[in-house]
Amino acid sequence: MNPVNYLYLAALLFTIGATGVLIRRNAIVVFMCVELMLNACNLAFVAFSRMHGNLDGQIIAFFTMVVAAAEVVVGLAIIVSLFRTRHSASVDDASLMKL
Amino acid sequence: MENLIAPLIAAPLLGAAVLLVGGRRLDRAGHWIGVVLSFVSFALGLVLFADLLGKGAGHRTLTQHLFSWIPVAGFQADVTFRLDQLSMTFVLLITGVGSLIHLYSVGYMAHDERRRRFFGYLNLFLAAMLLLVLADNYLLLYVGWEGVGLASYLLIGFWQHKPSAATAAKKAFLVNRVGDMGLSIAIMLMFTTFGSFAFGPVLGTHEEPGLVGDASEGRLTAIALMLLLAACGKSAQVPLQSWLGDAMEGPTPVSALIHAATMVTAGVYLIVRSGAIFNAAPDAQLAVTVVGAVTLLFGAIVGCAKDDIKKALAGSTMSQIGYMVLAAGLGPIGYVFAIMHLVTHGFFKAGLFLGAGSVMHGMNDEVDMRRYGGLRKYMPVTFITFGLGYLAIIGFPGLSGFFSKDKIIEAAFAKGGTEGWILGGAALLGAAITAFYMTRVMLMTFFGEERWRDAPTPSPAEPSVEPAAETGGEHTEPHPHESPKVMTIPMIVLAVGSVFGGAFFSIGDRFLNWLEPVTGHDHGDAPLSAGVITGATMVCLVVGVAIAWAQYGRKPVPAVAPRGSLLTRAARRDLLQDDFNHVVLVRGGEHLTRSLVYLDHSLVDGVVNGTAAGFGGLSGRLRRLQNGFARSYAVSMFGGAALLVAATLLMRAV
Amino acid sequence: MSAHTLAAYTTSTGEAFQFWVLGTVAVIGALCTVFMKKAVHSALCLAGTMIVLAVFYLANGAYFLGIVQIVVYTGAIMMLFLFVVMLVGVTAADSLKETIKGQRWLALLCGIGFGVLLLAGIGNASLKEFNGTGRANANGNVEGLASLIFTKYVFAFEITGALLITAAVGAMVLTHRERTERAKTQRELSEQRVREGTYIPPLPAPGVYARHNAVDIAGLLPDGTPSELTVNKTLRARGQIRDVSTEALGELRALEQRAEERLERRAIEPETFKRPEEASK
Amino acid sequence: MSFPLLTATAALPALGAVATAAVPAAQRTAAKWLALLVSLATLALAVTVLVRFDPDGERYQLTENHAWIRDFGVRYELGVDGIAVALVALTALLIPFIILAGWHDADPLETGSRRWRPTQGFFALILAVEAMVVISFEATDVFVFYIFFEAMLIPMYFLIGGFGDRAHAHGEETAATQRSYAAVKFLLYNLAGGLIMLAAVIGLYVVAGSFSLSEIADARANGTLHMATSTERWLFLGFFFAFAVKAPLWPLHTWLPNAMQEATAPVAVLITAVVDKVGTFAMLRFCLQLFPEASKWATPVVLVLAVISIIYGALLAVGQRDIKRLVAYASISHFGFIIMGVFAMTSQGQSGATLYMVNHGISTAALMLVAGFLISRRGSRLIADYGGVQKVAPVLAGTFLIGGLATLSLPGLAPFVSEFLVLVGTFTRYPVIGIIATFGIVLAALYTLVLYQRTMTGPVKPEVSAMPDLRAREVLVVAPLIVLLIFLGVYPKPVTNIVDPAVKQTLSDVHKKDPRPEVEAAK
Repeated sequence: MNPVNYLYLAALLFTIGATGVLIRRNAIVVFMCVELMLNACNLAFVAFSRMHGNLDGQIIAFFTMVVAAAEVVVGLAIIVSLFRTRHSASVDDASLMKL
Repeated sequence: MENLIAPLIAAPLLGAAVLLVGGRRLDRAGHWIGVVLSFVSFALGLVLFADLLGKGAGHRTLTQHLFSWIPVAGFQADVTFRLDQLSMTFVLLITGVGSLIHLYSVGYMAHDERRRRFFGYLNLFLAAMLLLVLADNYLLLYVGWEGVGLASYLLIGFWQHKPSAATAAKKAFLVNRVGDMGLSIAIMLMFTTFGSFAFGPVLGTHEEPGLVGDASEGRLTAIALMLLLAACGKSAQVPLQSWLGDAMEGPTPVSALIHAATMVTAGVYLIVRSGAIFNAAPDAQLAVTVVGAVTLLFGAIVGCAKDDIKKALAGSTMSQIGYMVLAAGLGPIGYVFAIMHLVTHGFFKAGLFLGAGSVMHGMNDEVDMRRYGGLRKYMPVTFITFGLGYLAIIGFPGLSGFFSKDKIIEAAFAKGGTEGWILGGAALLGAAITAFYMTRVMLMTFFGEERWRDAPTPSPAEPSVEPAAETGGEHTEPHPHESPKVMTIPMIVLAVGSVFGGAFFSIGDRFLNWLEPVTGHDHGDAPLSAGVITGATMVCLVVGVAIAWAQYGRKPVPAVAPRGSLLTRAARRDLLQDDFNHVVLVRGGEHLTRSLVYLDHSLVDGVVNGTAAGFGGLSGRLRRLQNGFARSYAVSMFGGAALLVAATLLMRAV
Repeated sequence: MSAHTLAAYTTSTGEAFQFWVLGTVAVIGALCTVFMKKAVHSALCLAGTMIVLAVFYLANGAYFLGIVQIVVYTGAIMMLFLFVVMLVGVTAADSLKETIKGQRWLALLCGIGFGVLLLAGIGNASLKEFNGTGRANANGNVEGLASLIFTKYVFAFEITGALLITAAVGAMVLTHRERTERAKTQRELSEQRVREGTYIPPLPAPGVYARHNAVDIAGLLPDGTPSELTVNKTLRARGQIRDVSTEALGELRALEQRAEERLERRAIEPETFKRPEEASK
Repeated sequence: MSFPLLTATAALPALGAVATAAVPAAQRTAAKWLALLVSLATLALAVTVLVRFDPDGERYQLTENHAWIRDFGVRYELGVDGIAVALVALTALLIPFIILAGWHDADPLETGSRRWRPTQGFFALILAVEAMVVISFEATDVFVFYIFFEAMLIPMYFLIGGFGDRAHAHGEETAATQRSYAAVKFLLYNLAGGLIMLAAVIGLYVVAGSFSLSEIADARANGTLHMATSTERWLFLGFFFAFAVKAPLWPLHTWLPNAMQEATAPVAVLITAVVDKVGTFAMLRFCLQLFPEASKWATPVVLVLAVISIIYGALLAVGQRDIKRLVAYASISHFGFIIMGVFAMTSQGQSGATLYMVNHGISTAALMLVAGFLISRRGSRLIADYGGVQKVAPVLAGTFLIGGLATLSLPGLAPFVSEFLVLVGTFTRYPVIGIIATFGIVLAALYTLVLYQRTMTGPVKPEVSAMPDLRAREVLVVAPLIVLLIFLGVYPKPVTNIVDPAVKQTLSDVHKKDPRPEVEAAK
C-alpha cells in the first residue's frame, strides 16, 4: 500500500471537519469539528515526517496538539460564559454585531 | 471748432444723467433742465452748421478723436466723431425737432408724476441718436444704434403699469435686436474683410476710394444684406415692421420724436452712409428697393384700416420710410432724395403726431377716430397745423411732401428697366393710398358730425393709451378744447417747416448740392419726363382723396367699425403678420423652451442622478451579504481557501 | 513490524489491512461527529476517530505522538468536551435543520470542492521518494523528539508553556463568576418567590398519585393531569419523561361517573389553580 | 528676496478667515466688520500687485519659488501674468461686495431654526474661498494649483449646503433637503472632474518629470520634452474635463443651477463670478500652454460645445420660473462665450474671453445681488410672485434693469466690449460658429426683458405693494458695480492693456497667428 493514502485520509477528514464547522450551529460540535480538522493536519504531518525520514513533522504535530489543547480550554471557557449570559450555545445567536 | 462735437452729445447725456440719478428733488424743475439742454445742443448744432457752410464744399468734414476705445491687436475701435453734411443734416433734424418736442412734452406730460424721468429718457435718446449719426466707425454707431433702442424701450414702456405698454416695449427691443444681430454680423464681416470698420478706410471719401474696391462682390453683398437687415429692424421695414404699431403705446411725443421723425429713419441713414458698399453690391440694392416698395404698400394698406389715430399715423410712417428706403436702394440716383424726404417727413409727420396728441389731449385721451368728428371748430390751431401736415404728406403741390416724394417717384422710374416700371408703379400706387388714408384721418377727425357727444365709454376694442384712461370705468363727456401754448407753438413751427421745407430745399437744388459731396449723385435717365410723372402723381392724389371723400365725407361715419371686407379685416390686424409671428415664433419658442427645460431635467440631469441612484442600489444589495451569521462568513472564508488551493494548483500545473 | 521494514517503499500488507479497516472507521466517526443530533454522541464519535488516528500515528512510527494523542486528546480534551456538554448541552440539543438560507448547500459545495481539490493536489504531487522514520527513530523516537525539541525548537517549546499558562488563566477568568452582591438569605428568597408568584411550597416528589414511583414519571395532580414539577429539570430538558397519566385520567373519569350515578349530584368542577410552570414562564 | 506680495494676497484672507472664525459667538457684528476689513485689505494688496505689474515686462512677474516636496519635485511656485493679475484683482474686488451684500444672510433666524449656522462661519468660509481662488490664480506649479483647485470645494460645499435663503417658498425642511442635494451635487461633480485631473497631473509628472508650468512649457517650446500625440491628448482631456465641469460647459452644467438656486445670492455670486472663473482661466493657462497641439486638435469639438452652451443656456433661461435659476442658465450661456473665445485662438477672442471673465463677474454680481435683495424682501424666488415692483421700489428696479442690460451686453456697458471681441475673434476664424453664437444676443435680450417685465412692470401685486426700496447698505453694494460697468464699457483700455501681452504669449504657445484681413491677403 502506498502510504500516500494517509494523506488522502487526512484530506478527507479535514474536509469533513470543515463542512461540519459550516453546517453545525451548536458551538460545541463546531469546536469538535475544528479539533477534527487539527487532527487531520496532524495525521498529514506524521505521514510527511515518515516520508522525509525526519522527526520535524512529528514535532509540528506535537506543537499543534499543545496549541489545540490551549485553544480548546479557552474556547470552551468562552462557550460556557456565552451560554451563561445568553442561555444558548448556538453560534447563530452570537450575532450582536449585525446591523 | 470740431471740439464742439463732443459737447453736442454730452449736453443731453448730462441731462439724462442728472435727471435719472438726481432723484425726487429735481421733480419740480427737472423737465426744464431737459428742455434747456436739448436746446443747447441744437444751438451747438447751428454753430457747427454755420461753420460748415463757411467751408468749401469739399472740406465740409470735421472729425474729433476723443480716445482709443477697444484696442486689441488688429482690432482698433476708437471713439471718434465725424461731422459731414449728412450727419449735419441729421444733427439739425434731431436736435431741432427734438427740442420742439421737448417743449411740447412739458405741456403734454404736465400731469404725470414721473415727468422728470420722462425727460431724462428723452435726453438719453437725443444723446444716443446724436452718437449714432456722429460716429466715425460702425462699432461706435452700433453703440448709438442700441442706445436709441434702449431709449425707445424705456419710452414705449413709460407707463409700465400697463401690461400692454410693457409688452410693446419688450417687443420693440426684441425685434430691434434681430436687426442689431445683422449689424454686428456686418461689422464682423467688415473686420474680417477689410481689417477695419471705420468709415474713412472702408468707405473712402469722394476723392480716394476706400477698401471696398478691393473686396469680392459676394462678400460685399453679404455685408450689405446684413446692413439691410439692421435697417429693417430699426426702420420697421418688412419683415421686421411688426413692432412699430405697438410702439404707439408710448406717450404721443415719443411717437412723434422717435417713431416718426428720427429714430425710425436711422435705417435710411445707415444705408445712405454705407452707400459705397451698396453701390458695389447691386443685388443687395435690388433687395433694398424691394423691401422699400413692399413696406411702402404694406404700411399704406395698414394705415387705411386702423381706427386708432396713432396707429393709422404709424402705418403711414412705415410707408413713408418705405419711400425713403426705396430711394436709398436706387443708389446715387436716390440717396439725396431719400434724405430729403426723410427731413421733410420729419417735419410733417412730427407735426401730425403732435396734432394727434393735441386732439387726444382735448378728447380725454380718446384715440378711436370713430369717436371724433367735427373737431375743427373746437381746436382751430390743431386743425390748421394738422391740415397743413396732411397736405404736406399727401404731396399737395407746393408743400414739402410734394417735392420730396415726387423726386423719389421720378428716381424710381429712372432706375430703368422693368424693375424701374414696377418700383415706380408701386410708388405711384403708394401715393394714391397715402392720399386716401390721410384724407380719411382728416375727415374722421375734424369733419362730419360730432360722434363723441353720445360716446358712452371708451370702446374696449381699442383700449385708450393715455394714463388718464387708467381712471377706470367712469367716463366723463369729453369737452374738446385747444391745447396750451407750450404745445401749440411747436406744432406751428413744425407746420411752417412742413409747408416751406420742400420748396426751400428743392429750389436751386440747395439740398442736392449740400449733400452731393458725401453721397454722390447722378441723374438716371427716366423713361418718362418729369412732367408726366408729376401729372401721374397728381392724378393718383386726386383719385385717393376722392375715394376717401366718397366714403367718409359724404356718408356719415359709423361709430362702430363695420365688419369690412377680408382685406380690411386683415389690414386691421397688420395683415396677419403679427398672428404669424405669434403662432410661429412665440408659440414655437415656448414649446421649444418648455421641452428643453424638460430635457435638461430628465435627460442631462437624469443621467447624473441615475448614476447616483445606481450606486446606491448596488451598495444596498452588497450590504445584504453581511448577514451577521458567523457561519456564512466562514463559508466565504472556506470558499476563498478553496479558490486559493485551486489557484496554487493551477500555477503548479502551468 | 520493525523500523527496517518501514524503510521500504511499500508497506506491509498488515498495515494496509489495518489502514483500510481503521480508515473506514475514522471516516465514519468523522461523519457521525458532524451529523449526530446530540452533542454527546458527536463527542463520542470524535473520540473514536481520534483513537484511530492514534493508532495510525503508531503505525507511522510516531510512538510518542500516538500515546500523547490517546492520553491528551481522547483522555483530556475530549473529556473536557464532555464536561462542557454536561454543563451546556442538555438544553442545547439542536436540530440539524438549517436556518440560514442556502448555507448548507454552499457548505457542502465548498467542502466537496475543497476535498476534491486537495485529493487532486495530493494525487499529482510527486511523492515518489519515501524513506521511513527508521533512521530518525534509530535511538528511540522519544529521544529523537526530545533532542529536537530541546535544541532546535526550544524557544517554541518555552513559548508553548507560556501559552498554556495563559490559556489556563484565561479560562479561569472567563468562567469564574465574581459574586458582586452578597448572597440572598432564605427569607429574601422566599419573599422573592411570593412576589414573583412562582410555586411557593417545596416541589412534590415524583410518582405521587402515580402507578410507579420512578424518577422519570411525573406525579399526577388531583385532576389527574401530570405535574411536570415533580420530574427532574434535566430529564425534562432532555424530554425523557414517561407519561402514564392518560390511562390514570381515564380511570379517574370512570370513577367519578360511578360516584355521580350513586349520589345523583353534579360533578365537582376541578378547580384549576395557576400552573406553576406557566407562572414561571 | 523681496516681500512675497503674491503669497500675502492669498495669506491675508486665509488668516482673516481663521481670525473671523475665532471671534466668539456673541460678537456677530465684530466678525462681520473683521471680515469686511480683511477683504478690503486684500483688495488693497491686489491693487498693489496690479500697480507693480508691468504689462510689457516678463511673462510671469512677482514670482516666488521655494522647494516644497523635494521627492516629487513639487515647488511652491507663484507668479502672475496679465490674465492672472486681472482675475486676482476681480476676485479681491468682488469679495467686499459679497460680504457686504451677505451682511444679514447668516444672522440666526428669530424662529430659532437650528439649521442656521453661526455668522462667523459664513464670513470665514467666504474669506477662505477668496484665499484659495487667489492662490490658484497665482500658482505656476501644476501641483500647487491642483491642491487649491480642489480644496476650494470644501468651503464652497459648506457655503451652499449651510446657508440658504432666509424665507423659502415651501418650508424650512424641504429647503434644507434641497440645499443639501445641491451642495452634494456640486461637490460630487467637481470632485469627479478633480479626480480625472489628478490622474492627468500624475501622468504629466510621469511624462515631464516636473510640475513647474514654466519648465514644462519651455521644454515643450525648445523641443527637449516631446510628448507622444496620444499621450498629450489624453492628458489634455484629463485637465480639460475638470475645467469644463468647473466652468461649466454643456453638458456638464447641471450642478450650477441647483447650486445657485439654493445658495444665498452672495454665495451664488461667489460661485459664478469668482470660483467658476478658475475653470476658464485654467483652460487658458494650463490646457493651452501645456498641450498646445492637443488643444488645437480638440478645438472644433470644444467650440461646438461652447456654442451649444450659449444657445442652450439662453433658451433654458427663457424657460425658467425661478429668478436665480434664470441667472444661472444665463451664466452658462456666458461661460459658453468665454470658452468659445479661449478656443477661438485669436487675440481678439482670447483678450475678449479674459475681459469677459472680468465683466461677467461684475455684471452677474450686480444682477444677482439685486435679485437677492428683491428675493429677501418678498421671500420668494418665483418670478410669478412679483409684478409692478418698479412702482413701489424704483431704485431697486432701476439697478435691476441696468444689471439686466449688462447681462444682455448692451453697448456702452462693459460686457458688450468683451462679448463683441469674442464674437469677432471667433468669426474671423470660424464664421459659421460666430454667426450661430450671435443668436445668443437676441435670446439674451429675450430672457432679460421677460424677467424684467414680469417682475418689475405691470400692475402692482398686493404682496409687493409694501416693498421697501433699496437701503443705504444695498445701494452701497450696487452703485460701485454699476459705475464700474459703465466705466469699463466706455474705457476698457486699462484692462486690455494688461491682458494683451499675456494673450500674445499664449497665442505664440499654440503657434497660432491672427488671420489677416482678406483684402490684405488678396494683395
